[in-house]
Amino acid sequence: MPTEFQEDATSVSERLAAEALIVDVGAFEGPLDLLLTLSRTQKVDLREISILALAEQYLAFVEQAKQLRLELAADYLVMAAWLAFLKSRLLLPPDPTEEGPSGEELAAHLAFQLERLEAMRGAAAKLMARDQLGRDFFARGITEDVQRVRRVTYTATLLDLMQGYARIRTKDDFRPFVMDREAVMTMEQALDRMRHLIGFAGEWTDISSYLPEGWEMDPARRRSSTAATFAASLELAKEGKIDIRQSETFAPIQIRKRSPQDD
Amino acid sequence: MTDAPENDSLFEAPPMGEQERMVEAILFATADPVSVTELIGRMPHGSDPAEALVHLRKRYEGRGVNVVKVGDAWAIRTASDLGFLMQKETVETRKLSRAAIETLAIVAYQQPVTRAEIEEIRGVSVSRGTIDQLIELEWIRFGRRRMTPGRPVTFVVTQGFLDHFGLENARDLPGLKELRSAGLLESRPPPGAALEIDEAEGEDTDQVDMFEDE
Amino acid sequence: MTDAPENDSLFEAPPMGEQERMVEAILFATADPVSVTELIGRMPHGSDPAEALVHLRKRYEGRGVNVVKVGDAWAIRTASDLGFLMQKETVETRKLSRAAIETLAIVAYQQPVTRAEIEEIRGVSVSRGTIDQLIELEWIRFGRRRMTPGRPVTFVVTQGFLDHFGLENARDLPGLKELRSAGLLESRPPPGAALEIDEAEGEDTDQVDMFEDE
Repeated sequence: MPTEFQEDATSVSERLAAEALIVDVGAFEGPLDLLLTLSRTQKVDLREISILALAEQYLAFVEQAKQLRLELAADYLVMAAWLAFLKSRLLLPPDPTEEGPSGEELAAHLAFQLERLEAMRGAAAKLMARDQLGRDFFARGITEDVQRVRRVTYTATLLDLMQGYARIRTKDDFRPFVMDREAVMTMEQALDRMRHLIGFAGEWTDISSYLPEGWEMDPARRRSSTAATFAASLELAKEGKIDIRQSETFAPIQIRKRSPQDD
Repeated sequence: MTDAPENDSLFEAPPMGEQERMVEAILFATADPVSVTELIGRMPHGSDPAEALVHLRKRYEGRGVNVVKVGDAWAIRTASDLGFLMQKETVETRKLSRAAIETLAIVAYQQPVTRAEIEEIRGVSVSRGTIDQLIELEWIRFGRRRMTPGRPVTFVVTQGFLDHFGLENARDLPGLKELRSAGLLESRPPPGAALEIDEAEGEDTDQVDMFEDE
Repeated sequence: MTDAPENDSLFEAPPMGEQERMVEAILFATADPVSVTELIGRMPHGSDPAEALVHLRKRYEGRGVNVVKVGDAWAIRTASDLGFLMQKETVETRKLSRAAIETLAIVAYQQPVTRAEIEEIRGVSVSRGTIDQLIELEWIRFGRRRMTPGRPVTFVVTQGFLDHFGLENARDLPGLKELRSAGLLESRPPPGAALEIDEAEGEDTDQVDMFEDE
């Protein structure tokens, strides 16, 4: 092959052209770009291009580059390998047992890729040839900033006003709703209450009798005060102030004051 | 594009209509007002921008933008009656804070009232901001000074206040009894409210004001 | 905010001539295209800037400056035949690399397009810098993600792109129709990649929609 090449390139101009092509390898934007450039030498419509001839041109190019010891990027070599494969597919009669796309299909796709790249190049050129803002036509030179004014208005209704006044004037019997936790008894409250009462409880007494007056009837209040009282009882037992007993599960819980002699 | 100037002197100046277009484009695109001298320098040889300006100025009369003289230069500017378009106003409506409403209510019901009196009635101090806000809203204003030691200023409500709340007169504000009978006072003490509750309330009021007066 | 609509409806919208002046003033005041939505927001209640724009555009036909449509917004630009007067205003734009120009064209004609597709079309990898540069110029932006494995981001062109190249719409790109009828805007996967075909076709429909629905 190499000798053939030297013999073929008889004319100086041809050889120069070939070398120029090789030296310019850096100017190509990848193998597809190189293929597109090579295809132009066929001087035919891209749709009628001979992919086989193109593959041969490309392979010859890579061969020349190797001879001149030019470093070719890996993707150029990958393309060369692929084109060599494509070339064999195109030359050999199709093997019906073989899987995958035929050589013709692969060649058609490559032709499509080349045509599309060429079309996009053309589109890019047309786009850049358009009149451009700041070059051929211009925007306003003196611009006025739009001032953003934020205005806040406050509203209140007569009702707000009257209720506000009423709230102040009736402060003594007015309670804000958020604090309205009348059905809740805290453990601290129960503990406080029991500390006072326990002094009088020498005998076993049901803890339900420790619930504050008026809290036994309403279920919510009873639940809360029972829980608080029970928790307070445990706390007092822990402190050694009382004894607790329950005869069986769910039976009434009883407490009594712990007398000093029990120790 | 680039060779134009050299050839220009060989040709006649462009027709006045074209010159007007040129002046229009230059005034539009240039960042500063442009003098006639500069226009002459930029337009094809033989142009008469001064005359073109007369036409252009006339063309923009009564339009949304006008050709105006700025010093000895020319510019296109927004018509003065349309300046409001260069502002984008966003209006935000907020509810008046509880502290402000209560203060306003006290002024309305008890006017003329001093700041100390407002504080006494509300049971908490009234921040400067609350008073300022109400004055800015033009709902309260300064009244006569009290003839008491220190001669404190008093506050009264304004006509704007009466207009906003649809009142003829501050005396038309319903009294407590009327509020109660109208069902506007739902502040009945809860059944079984114990003594501790009063304390809790005192604290709570304080706390709420603290947040709202800020 | 709350009372405004009620009050406004009591007044009629300004006469069309006035609305035209307002649109004129607003468009003259800014270098960027203004959307009809923004015009509506800035003009008095009940105005119809879309109609005013029709009149205004006609009024500026053949003048030194023209009313142009940019996507769904409007702007005033100098007539492009007068560019030679504006050497002083010419903005020296950084020269775009061939890679950047081709990438831009691919995004414009094939949008929405993924990076992998750009690379497939150009036959080389696209450097980060190329995409960055185009994004920085505000000519391309991220579009919707592809509903394919990996959900890659897509790129589309911006209003700034349309403005820069004097396009009303991405549909007006030069030669778009020819390229489409030649089948060059189809995403055609390499033979053998049969599995991806369905998805690719779905995406292609998307692309057509994007151009035609705008």
